[in-house]
Amino acid sequence: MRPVYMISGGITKFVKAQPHKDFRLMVREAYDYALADLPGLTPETIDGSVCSYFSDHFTRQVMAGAMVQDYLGLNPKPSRRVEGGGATGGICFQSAWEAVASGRHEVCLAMGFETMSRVNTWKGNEFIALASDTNFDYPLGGFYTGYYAMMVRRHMHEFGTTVEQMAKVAVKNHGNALHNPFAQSPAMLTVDEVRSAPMVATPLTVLDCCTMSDGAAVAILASEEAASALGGTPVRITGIGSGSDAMRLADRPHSEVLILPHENPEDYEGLRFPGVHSFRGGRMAARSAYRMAGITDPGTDLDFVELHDAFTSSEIQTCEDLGLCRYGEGGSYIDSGASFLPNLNYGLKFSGSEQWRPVPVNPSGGLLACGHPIGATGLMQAVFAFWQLQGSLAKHLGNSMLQLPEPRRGLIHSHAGTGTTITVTIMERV
Amino acid sequence: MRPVYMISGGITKFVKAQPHKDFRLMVREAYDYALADLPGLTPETIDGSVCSYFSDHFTRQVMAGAMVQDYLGLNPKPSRRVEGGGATGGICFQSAWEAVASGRHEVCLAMGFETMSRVNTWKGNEFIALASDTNFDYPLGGFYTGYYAMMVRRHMHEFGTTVEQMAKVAVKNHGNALHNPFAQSPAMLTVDEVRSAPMVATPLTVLDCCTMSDGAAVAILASEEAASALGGTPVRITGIGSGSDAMRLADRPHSEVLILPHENPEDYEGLRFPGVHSFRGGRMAARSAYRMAGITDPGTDLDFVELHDAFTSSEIQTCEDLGLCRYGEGGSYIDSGASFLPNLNYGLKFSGSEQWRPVPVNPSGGLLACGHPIGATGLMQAVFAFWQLQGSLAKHLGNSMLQLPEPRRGLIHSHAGTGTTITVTIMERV
Amino acid sequence: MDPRAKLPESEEGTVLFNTDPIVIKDHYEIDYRHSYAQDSPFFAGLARGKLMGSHCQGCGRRYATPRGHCMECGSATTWCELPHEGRVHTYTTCYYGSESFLKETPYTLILVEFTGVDTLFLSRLVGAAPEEVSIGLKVRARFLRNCKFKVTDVYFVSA
Amino acid sequence: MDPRAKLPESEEGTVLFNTDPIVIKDHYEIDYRHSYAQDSPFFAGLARGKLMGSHCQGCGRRYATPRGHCMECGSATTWCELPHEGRVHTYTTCYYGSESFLKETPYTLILVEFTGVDTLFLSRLVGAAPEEVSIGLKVRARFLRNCKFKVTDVYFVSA
Ligand SMILES: [Zn+2]
Ligand SMILES: [Zn+2]
Repeated sequence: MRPVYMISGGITKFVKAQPHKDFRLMVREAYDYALADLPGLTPETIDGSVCSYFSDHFTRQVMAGAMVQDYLGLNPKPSRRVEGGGATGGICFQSAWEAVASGRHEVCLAMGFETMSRVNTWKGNEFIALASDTNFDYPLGGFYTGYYAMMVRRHMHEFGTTVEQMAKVAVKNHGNALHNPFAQSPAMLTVDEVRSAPMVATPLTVLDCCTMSDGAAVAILASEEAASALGGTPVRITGIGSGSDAMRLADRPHSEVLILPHENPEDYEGLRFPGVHSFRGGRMAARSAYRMAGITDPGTDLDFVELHDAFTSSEIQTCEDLGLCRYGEGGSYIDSGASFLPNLNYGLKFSGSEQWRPVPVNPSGGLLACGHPIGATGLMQAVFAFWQLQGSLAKHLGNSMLQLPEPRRGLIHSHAGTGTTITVTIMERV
Repeated sequence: MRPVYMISGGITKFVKAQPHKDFRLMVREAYDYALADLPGLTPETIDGSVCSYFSDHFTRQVMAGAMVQDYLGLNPKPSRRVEGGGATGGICFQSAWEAVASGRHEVCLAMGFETMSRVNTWKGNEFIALASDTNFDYPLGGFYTGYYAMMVRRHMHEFGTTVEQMAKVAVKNHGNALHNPFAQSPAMLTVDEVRSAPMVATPLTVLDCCTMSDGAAVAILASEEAASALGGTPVRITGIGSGSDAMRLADRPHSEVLILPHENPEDYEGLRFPGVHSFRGGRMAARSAYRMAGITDPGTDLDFVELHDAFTSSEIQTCEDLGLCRYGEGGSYIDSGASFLPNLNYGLKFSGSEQWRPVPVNPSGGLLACGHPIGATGLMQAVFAFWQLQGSLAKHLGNSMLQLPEPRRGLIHSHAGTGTTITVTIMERV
Repeated sequence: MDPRAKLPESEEGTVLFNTDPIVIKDHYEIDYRHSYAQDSPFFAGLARGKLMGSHCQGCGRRYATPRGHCMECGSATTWCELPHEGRVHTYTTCYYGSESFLKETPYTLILVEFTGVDTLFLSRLVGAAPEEVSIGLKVRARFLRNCKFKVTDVYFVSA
Repeated sequence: MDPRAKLPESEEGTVLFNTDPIVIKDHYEIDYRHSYAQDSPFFAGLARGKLMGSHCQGCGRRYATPRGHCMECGSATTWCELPHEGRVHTYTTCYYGSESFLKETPYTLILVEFTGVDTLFLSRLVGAAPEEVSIGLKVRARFLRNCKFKVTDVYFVSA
């Protein structure tokens, strides 16, 4: 396979509502950021683009991607839109990878956005719920938080996961975001505050859930030849994987666990998979990406993870899917502190277990604290991973609190509605 | 670049309304057709899919692609949706090409559908018009036929194109479809009938326009290794290209013509391009695809073309964009009969000009006569081109009237709203 | 041609929420003629007080929600009647929901397991306080008499 | 828990268009708080009887419809006022349209050229029969007095 690199990236600050800018201008700002960050990069060097946004409903505009393309002055170059629910940004990044890896483009722009403030929050939830089966699921209440709540309730039943463990994910991610000026809702929280926040769908409180946002992000990918010609500090994309599952939770199989290289089928005797407790598509995506990147033990081989924490519960479930810990251990994993940044004080006591190597999860603050402008989110993760691997976080964030010392390899993970589509991408310092 | 082949395809009959089947079942039927046509091909051999449909509005379902994926039993394999307006099917085919060419998949399923009958025709037109600028264009009448009508009016002004020449396109394509049992509206028409049909937007009558449809199509692409392992009669994809233009007609430049290898800039002195008379994105797409396929003179190097004739006028404009004739010659080109099937009688007299080599355009009947279930259309073209190049049309259509003798190389062309996104793909007999 | 032509003035104005930037109230609506297509017998079943599932003719799997083809082996399915009694596989009580459903909050969602059926059934549980619900709770289907041809024509109560 | 709990019956039913398959009438609607964002001054201009275009500060191109950044050189643009007189670049009369606009048919659309402006302006032509319109026809802008903050607040008549 032809090697592919990320060579630049840009994001806007994610905010609750940005009425002064339409989606075209928001992408323009992220794009200008990326161009400014790599002086050799000009619009002429870009061969084409892939555009990512979730829904025609939020944009009130079909083919919004064509309008971004013309606003950036990229006509008559190739462009297309990709969509995969909440995983749209991850799909976009991987499509741009394919465009370069296939030899079609030397330099490809991945660009994404969402403007979710153009309707009220509950209408926005309705739009999102239209991405569940409109005959059999949506009419029951039309509410994704409810679906995730049922999933984690079963996770609690199978594995003993607690709401306090979930709350710690919120404490961690909002705490990390205190040092990320692009984040929408940085905060120093306590487990009590998370649990005493308004209940949305038992057991998930409003602080267990990410918020809707306006925002944009871009990532620029290039072939090895183009990357060396354009200079800067490229980061190599060494693994991509993607997986899917039935649209409806109710239809998913209760079968055998897909095994990662460092696991044994005996670890999971009696466990029915994925049921409604786990994300089979996430496991599948991880397995493919690890194979391509040559990762045999993710807990050892990865230095950080930016994963799709639309809910605190999904971070716990996803750490298991990715093999950072075994299925059923996600609660103890967060208790151990292994996924926290070692240099920050979260006001929490960790269990002291040293079963797992420390691998910071969502050092950026994740979706919980950065916000979740759907089409931009997966690309925002790519930009943070890129800066993290470049060692350039201090330059972009104005502080180095989230910068890991010498990170070698990171993982980004993008996820759609209850796991219907999930992408995993591995990025490595060159 | 790693060679990529199309190894099988399937379509449903395109019809005005198919209320007995939802989009999942329609795709299933096309998929079963493709599986049955290549015995070595089983679901296990498929590595992933790309799904193509135009609009969440028509489906009344967001993430409909995830529901097709699970209905086909393809979980937990990778899947994603691509969208590019009317060019969605062409984008899907090229995305599947990228998935294979990049080395990510050995066998990739491209699947597309649209169910347009779930709203009335004028609401359907409104959904389509939401793919024009909703601030500056849609409020004027929300009507794509009007936009195309303005384009051809300018084409007539610049080049002397006549409404009778446009009508001949309808006569040709509906006549070809008489021999295509998958087509929605085969008919023996006359120029007078086309002109005396109800006026939609001057100068376009209802017979100058394609209709809305329910339908599905799939194309299966594979690497060389997989193609030879699976047997059958693969067809090689030798060129892909894509282009874009400003969303709004009003915003397009009036500049210089993009030149194809067999043309000279002097051919077009004084012509401002694309203005609103031509599709710059189509010219860009053709130029890239020709370069990849090594085509230097499309009129000589191509044996047939399946192009996006959503309107009779766009076929004339597109023959120019593709370089089958020069800009301004599209009307004389149809008059010459070069784009008609030589073995059929259309009840027309041709001009007798032998300026152009005969290259049948839309032997399938095109969108005008096959129908236009948006997400399926570009894949339907691929299936017809595949069968044409295999020499298997008699088997699939039950007659050999549309089968060319020994076609060596064909072109398929997919197109979105007034040319915002256009794809061109070259397919060759092995 | 009339160079003095004027469009009539109308007093249907536009609601503005802001002037800098200009934010307008913009309404859109759609009427679908939505077909349940191959799943229609399920909805017809609700009107007769029956829960209709799918039975795979290839591998024998039973689906608690209709599915014309089996997800596992790809075979066509036939219709089968489901039991009216099952157990709660998981649950939640929603205090918020989509705009259309806000007026119905709080409501409790359950995934129902049926003996001998391989997948679950999503429905609402009625008549139980949030803290009374638990995994394993036995539940029984009830049907609306005035059928609306929606999946909500059936709901569950504790058995 | 109440095993005899019953949802109240309601007489709001569902319109069926067919029973085999079951085809229901299904309504959906949305209220947007739509922002014109950086293009707001154009709509404010309409209320003052002005046509506001964009002028590129990099390459000097003028756009007849606002655009915050130049499509050719990428520079930011400033606002400029457009002339009220122009010529028809192309036209059509629509006898059908989207559902929302069917009641307005037939209507004539024109793309207007302005001297010294590099792009066109889409609008409606009023007061001309379909056969009276031609390319090159001189036209003049008119504005609604009761502004609706829509692009249709301006229209054209023959000059
Ligand atoms: Zn089966
Ligand atoms: Zn400029």
